[in-house]
Amino acid sequence: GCGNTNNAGNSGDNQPEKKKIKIGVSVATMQEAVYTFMKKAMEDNAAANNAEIIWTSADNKEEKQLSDVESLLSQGIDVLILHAVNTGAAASLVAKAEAAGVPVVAMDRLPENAKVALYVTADSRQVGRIQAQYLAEQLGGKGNVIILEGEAGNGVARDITAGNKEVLAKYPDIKVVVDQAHKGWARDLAMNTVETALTQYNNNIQGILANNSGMAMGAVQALKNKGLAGKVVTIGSDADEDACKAIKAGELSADVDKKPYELGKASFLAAVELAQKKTPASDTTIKNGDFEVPVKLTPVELIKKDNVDTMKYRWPNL
Amino acid sequence: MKKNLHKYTILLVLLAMGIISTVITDGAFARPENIMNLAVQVVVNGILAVGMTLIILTGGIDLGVGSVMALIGVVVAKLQLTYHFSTWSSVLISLALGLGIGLWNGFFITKFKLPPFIVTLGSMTIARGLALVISKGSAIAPVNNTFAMLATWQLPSLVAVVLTAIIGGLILFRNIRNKHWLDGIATALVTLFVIWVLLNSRGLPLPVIIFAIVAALGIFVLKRTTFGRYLYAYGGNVQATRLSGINVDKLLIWDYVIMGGLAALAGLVLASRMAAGVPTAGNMAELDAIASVVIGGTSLAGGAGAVGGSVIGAFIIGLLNNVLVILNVEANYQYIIKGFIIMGAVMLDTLKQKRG
Amino acid sequence: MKKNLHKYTILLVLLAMGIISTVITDGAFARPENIMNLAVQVVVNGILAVGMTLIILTGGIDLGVGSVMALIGVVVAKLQLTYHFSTWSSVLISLALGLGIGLWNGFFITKFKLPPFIVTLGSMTIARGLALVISKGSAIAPVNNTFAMLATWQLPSLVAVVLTAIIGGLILFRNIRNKHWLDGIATALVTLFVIWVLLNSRGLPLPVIIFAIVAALGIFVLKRTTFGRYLYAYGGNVQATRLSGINVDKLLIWDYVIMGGLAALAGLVLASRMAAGVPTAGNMAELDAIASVVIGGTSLAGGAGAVGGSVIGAFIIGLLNNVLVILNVEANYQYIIKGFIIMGAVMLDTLKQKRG
Amino acid sequence: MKKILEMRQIEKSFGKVKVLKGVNLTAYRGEVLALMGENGAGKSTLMKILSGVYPYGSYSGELVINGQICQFNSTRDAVKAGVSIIHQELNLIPGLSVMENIFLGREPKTAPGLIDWQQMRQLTVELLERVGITLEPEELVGNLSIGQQQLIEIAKALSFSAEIIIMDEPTSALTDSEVEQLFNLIRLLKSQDKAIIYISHKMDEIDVIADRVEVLRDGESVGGGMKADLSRDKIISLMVGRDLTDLYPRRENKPGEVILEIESLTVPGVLETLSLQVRKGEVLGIAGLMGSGRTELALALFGIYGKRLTGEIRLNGKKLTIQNPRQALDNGIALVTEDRKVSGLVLGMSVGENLTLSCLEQLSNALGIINQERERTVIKNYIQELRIKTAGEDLAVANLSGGNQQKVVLAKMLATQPRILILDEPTRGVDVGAKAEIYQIINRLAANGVGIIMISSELPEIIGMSDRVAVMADGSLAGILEKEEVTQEKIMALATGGRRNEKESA
Ligand SMILES: Nc1ncnc2c1ncn2[C@@H]1O[C@H](COP(=O)(O)OP(=O)(O)OP(=O)(O)O)[C@@H](O)[C@H]1O
Ligand SMILES: Nc1ncnc2c1ncn2[C@@H]1O[C@H](COP(=O)(O)OP(=O)(O)OP(=O)(O)O)[C@@H](O)[C@H]1O
Ligand SMILES: O[C@@H]1[C@@H](O)[C@H](O)OC[C@H]1O
Ligand SMILES: [Mg+2]
Ligand SMILES: [Mg+2]
Repeated sequence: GCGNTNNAGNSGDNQPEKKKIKIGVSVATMQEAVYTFMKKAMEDNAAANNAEIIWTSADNKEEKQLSDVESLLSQGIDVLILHAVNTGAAASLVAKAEAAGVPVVAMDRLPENAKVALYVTADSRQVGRIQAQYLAEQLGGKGNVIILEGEAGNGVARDITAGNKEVLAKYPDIKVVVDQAHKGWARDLAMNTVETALTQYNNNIQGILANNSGMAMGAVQALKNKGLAGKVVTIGSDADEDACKAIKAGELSADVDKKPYELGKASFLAAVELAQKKTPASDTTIKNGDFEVPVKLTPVELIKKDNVDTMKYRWPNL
Repeated sequence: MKKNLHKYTILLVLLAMGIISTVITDGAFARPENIMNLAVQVVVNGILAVGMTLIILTGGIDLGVGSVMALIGVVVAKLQLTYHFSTWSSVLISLALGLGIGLWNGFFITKFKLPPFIVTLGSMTIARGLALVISKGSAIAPVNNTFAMLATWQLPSLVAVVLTAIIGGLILFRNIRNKHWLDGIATALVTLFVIWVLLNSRGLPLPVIIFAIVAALGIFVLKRTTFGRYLYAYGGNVQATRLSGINVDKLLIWDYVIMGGLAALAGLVLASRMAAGVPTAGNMAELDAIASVVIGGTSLAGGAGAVGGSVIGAFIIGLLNNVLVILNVEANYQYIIKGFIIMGAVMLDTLKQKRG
Repeated sequence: MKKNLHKYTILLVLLAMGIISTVITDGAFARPENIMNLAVQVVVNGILAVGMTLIILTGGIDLGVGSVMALIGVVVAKLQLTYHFSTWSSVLISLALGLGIGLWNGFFITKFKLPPFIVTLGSMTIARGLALVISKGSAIAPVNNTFAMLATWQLPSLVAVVLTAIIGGLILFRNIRNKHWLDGIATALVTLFVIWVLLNSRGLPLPVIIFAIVAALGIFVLKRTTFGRYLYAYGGNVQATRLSGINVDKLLIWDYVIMGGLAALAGLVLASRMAAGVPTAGNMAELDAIASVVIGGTSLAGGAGAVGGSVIGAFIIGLLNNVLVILNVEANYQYIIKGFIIMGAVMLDTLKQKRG
Repeated sequence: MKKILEMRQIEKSFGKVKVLKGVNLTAYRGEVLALMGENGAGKSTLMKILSGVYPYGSYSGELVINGQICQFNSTRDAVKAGVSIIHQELNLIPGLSVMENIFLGREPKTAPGLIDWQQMRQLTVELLERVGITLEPEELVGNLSIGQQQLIEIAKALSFSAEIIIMDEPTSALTDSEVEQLFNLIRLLKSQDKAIIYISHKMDEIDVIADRVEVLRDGESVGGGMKADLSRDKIISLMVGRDLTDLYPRRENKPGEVILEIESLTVPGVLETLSLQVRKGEVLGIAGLMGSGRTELALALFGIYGKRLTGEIRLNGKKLTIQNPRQALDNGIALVTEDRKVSGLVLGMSVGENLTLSCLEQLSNALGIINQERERTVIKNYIQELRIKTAGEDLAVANLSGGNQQKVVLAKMLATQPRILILDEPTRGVDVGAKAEIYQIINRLAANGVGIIMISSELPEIIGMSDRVAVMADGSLAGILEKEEVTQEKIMALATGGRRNEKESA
């Protein structure tokens, strides 16, 4: 459902003098589970804060996001929550909002060199570091590793991979033998990559780092076919439902939960505060080109077999 | 006559969609500000659709336009940021690059007799790769200030109104002189509508002006020049065209060069609008452009069609995106609705034509 | 004769690519295990390419195959996981759904005279939307065990060798009887190669068997049945086909129904391979399928082409992806290389044909 | 004789234009009925109604076969009722083989959907034999010459073993011997009590084969009768509505100095060291058997063979380089191609657009912008001058009758104001009236000093129109005959050159 903005009978109705806050959201895509949780977080909190949410999704196309943001601004939103398709290209979106007097909350992805009011993030680079750290520990600092990257040129893919490599650089005996990007983060392409690599290296592969859960599951499937599932350390990110199930089954080693619900909720609450002309709380600041941007960090968590049951909050069927 | 008729059925479909959109959005759709938004949002796809019409008319196709846009954006931004080129020189170089890619396409299509599908699939892939390599996969920003301003510069509202009135008046005058009454009425209505939007806006954004010029040139070239006439002829019967003494290789090469130039222009508009060169931009843009052309009534087999229809086709697609955002329809449902409406629009159009 | 010639030039191109790949990968490419990998990886696109050949032969197109694959995957997984359907019933229902989508396409193309491009663009968008809505955007997993095993089940190596020898022998016998020497040599070589690969593998995976059957049926249907011949006739001259008393609407509808069924089959193979229903799967798969067909020498204008070429085209694309991974070429450069090689392959093919 | 067919008060319109206005037609068993009329009179339309192409309900009137009222919904129904047709336009599929084309839609089968190739091949061999052509049943139709394709159409029509066989200009691309073969077949069919409806613009053929004649003019029956009772002139005057005195009008002018010299023209594998001269104001006829390379000569002079062409072409003493049609046209050499639909016209474009396609550059400025006024003037002039019958210059050329389409192709080339005009089969499928007009145009051009090369398979036309006749055989020149010495026999002797057998096996 998309229209739970008119909850009759709630507190909003009793105070007709108070105008509803209009919050525009522009996300890159809705084609991954994580985004539905961000959306849900906002919807769950909308009524209580007398806010209306206009949600748009850019289909991973920069140009569509541009149109989305323009359309949102022309509808007179009070705050914009922006999840950029492309962090390098999103400064102009922030500028547009600024020109319209609309503050911007950057959700998960920080538009480069842009003056956003707040950056709420689960920090993709950190995700990459956590993945690699866990891998290095499991491998005892030694082995052949495959990195499965998402779409070439995608910011999240870039950051996670950078985080991976930053940590792996400290382990000279870990060798990245295959490092491939995958169009559309496609699970089957990732599976092909792993199959080919396993063949080429005679199964002499010890670890697989995947930029998201889907590709990690593609890897698991390829491993399964060779009877290697559970024997090669495999780690994803997003903690999708099937990934969590695979962790439980011992096929996937770990996955990073970016806690999308928390991320969505924190972004939303900050936006409400901005609409009320308050300054939302932040944990730190970061230098973003010419600007100093306040940052609110939401937790990320490594999910392994021992703590996978905590994911029941998100996946009740686990 | 038939050509004309089609122009109007598809225009009526657009009009109907506009009216319905206005009703279901409680008027939000028809607000001048939103109409202007829509116009700006249509520009990139619209420019591509104009070029794509010239290609599809010959029975060809250009799958590379989306990637070329990305490459051009990356190059223009790189030139400015890394090599400190001025806005103008970087823009000119980028346009030249676009023309060069078109030349490459045209060369292989004519001299090696390769199918346009393959050649442009090749340039699609290569251009995307180059864009990614040059940019190392990240967006290149910031671009020059002047360059970024191009997309936001506006012709003052009053000047635009006067210009619109003059141009509309001239066309109307011609229509009346030639006793094209239907055209006359359409011209009058469109002119009045545009003036109304302009009067309620701050001005006319440069991208829209560029698009209007490109569309007008496209219409003019197809209707009034030898080049345009030859494109129809080629699409209708290659052999007869060759035997009529037309250098068909040169014709096709020019055709793809123009498409390359327009893809570059669209890429520049996009880069200026985003104030960045984005290597992943324009993904699947070719599909939207081709769809606009086909919705507009140009046949993929070549030989029949017109730029006017493609422009309307581009507006139909743009309107759909715009309205679905206003209605706040959930993304996944948007796909379903879009699919039905695109089919529906063309169906209405076809049914009307049958009756007419 | 000409058709035959083409079959061989493109086969030679594939062979040349294989040899080069073997050399630059220090033999890694040609290892039987990798060849088997390649075969499995080609299956999905290969099945689509067979169906797409039947569509393109009529001058049509089906843009929806990628999305239909995703939808089918999601549906089969959902049926199993949420509604606890057995593997077989869920597979049958999914296949029926695929056929139904084909029927829908065929219906609008024939009865409303809509361009296939538009109708299948519509189903492409709608199917994607449905896949996303049904799955709420997430992968649906795990699927039934039996279902997941389908993709990994293998025919024991020896049985496969014997079967290959028998089938190869029979074809060879026919070739010799009909004095098709070239065909005979090709058959012998391919059979021996396949046997060598099989002897060095654990077995022949079910997806490859399915693909082989689909390809063989495709070749058979086009060459030997009235349906196949009518497809050529339709693509060559619609008018004449209709005047020959052939029910062309029925023909086209069946054609799209078959494509729908094959897209569903490909979707099932994919879902089984991934052991999940993934709503974003098959993105742009239509482009690969069409490219395979065109590389294989089938004309987008319809009327000429063959399934054999498309299968080889699918292998060319698959080989490229496989080798680039072995070489671990950076993604950005992969685009560039792929673009050049696809163009180059078709160019070689065209040049050879000219000489031949 | 027994009446087999009666068409009563047939009316048919396309849009607002009524093309059949109450036509009546009767046919009897065992006769050849010639259906005559100018281009656009409605002959083909009437036959399409009879053969189910235009289904019941799309026309008005009654169709009675063997005393039974028929309402065909499709061509299939017509075939079932015993009607088969050889269409004026070839309806073959280039990508399929001869046998597949013949049996398209009714293949012999071994099981549902499975073609019985053995039987199909056998039946095809028999049929081809009946029609008198030797061809591999597996040969792709796309590789055949137009004449061969026409024979395939004939074979196909015969294979239905129909009672009423319609032949709509079946001989437009056949050689004399093939025509003779066809006539023998027709006589055989007649003796089997079938009814044949024969449409042709060739009066000679009518004289030979027709028993009875019916004439259509502007969609109305205007008369007819037994052939024996009708003179040729009478038929023509019924067709055109006036008397046509002289089909090949005399030309007053005498050829002047040589303007075009061709020396040792060679295209490997196509043309062999061919030398010719054309004079100012001369009509040089080119005769030869089908496949003798006449069309190739025309194409060579028009630059189609590019660099493969060697030898010298001189115009007014100046050596020319002609490697593409543009260069040919720029040098004043124009070609009216043999097949107007395939290589002459862009069918989807209007009459006007087709007409100016070759001279558009002259009608536009340096930027390529067309001067609409001038274009319209040119179009109007040529429509008037050549008396092209069209509802308007904006009408799609596909809607014109054959003769008028031919005039459009001619006009297109005349608009380039050529000094040398090559005509390849300029009157194929053109009615007598229009033929006479085309001849007059040719004469007018000659009188204005244009050198004309006219390729034709109709010897009367060659003899009637030419100042000299060049005869080709096997891609080279077999000889040249001066006007005084030209006879059919001499042409044939040169054309076959004792190599008849070789030719026919080729
Ligand atoms: N599909 C059509 N649409 C519009 N007009 C048509 C169509 N088919 C035929 N006509 C017109 O109908 C008239 C009769 O055409 P028809 O083909 O029957 O003439 P015809 O007597 O066979 O001439 P020809 O000797 O040139 O073959 C012509 O004026 C022609 O232009
Ligand atoms: N494009 C082509 N491909 C293959 N063969 C061709 C082609 N064009 C012509 N031919 C063949 O070349 C031979 C010469 O044909 P052409 O039509 O030039 O002869 P012609 O003397 O002009 O006779 P006519 O015009 O009466 O048919 C024929 O056997 C024809 O089938
Ligand atoms: O979580 C990932 C998201 O960040 C990226 O944008 O798209 C793929 C997802 O898996
Ligand atoms: Mg006719
Ligand atoms: Mg000829």
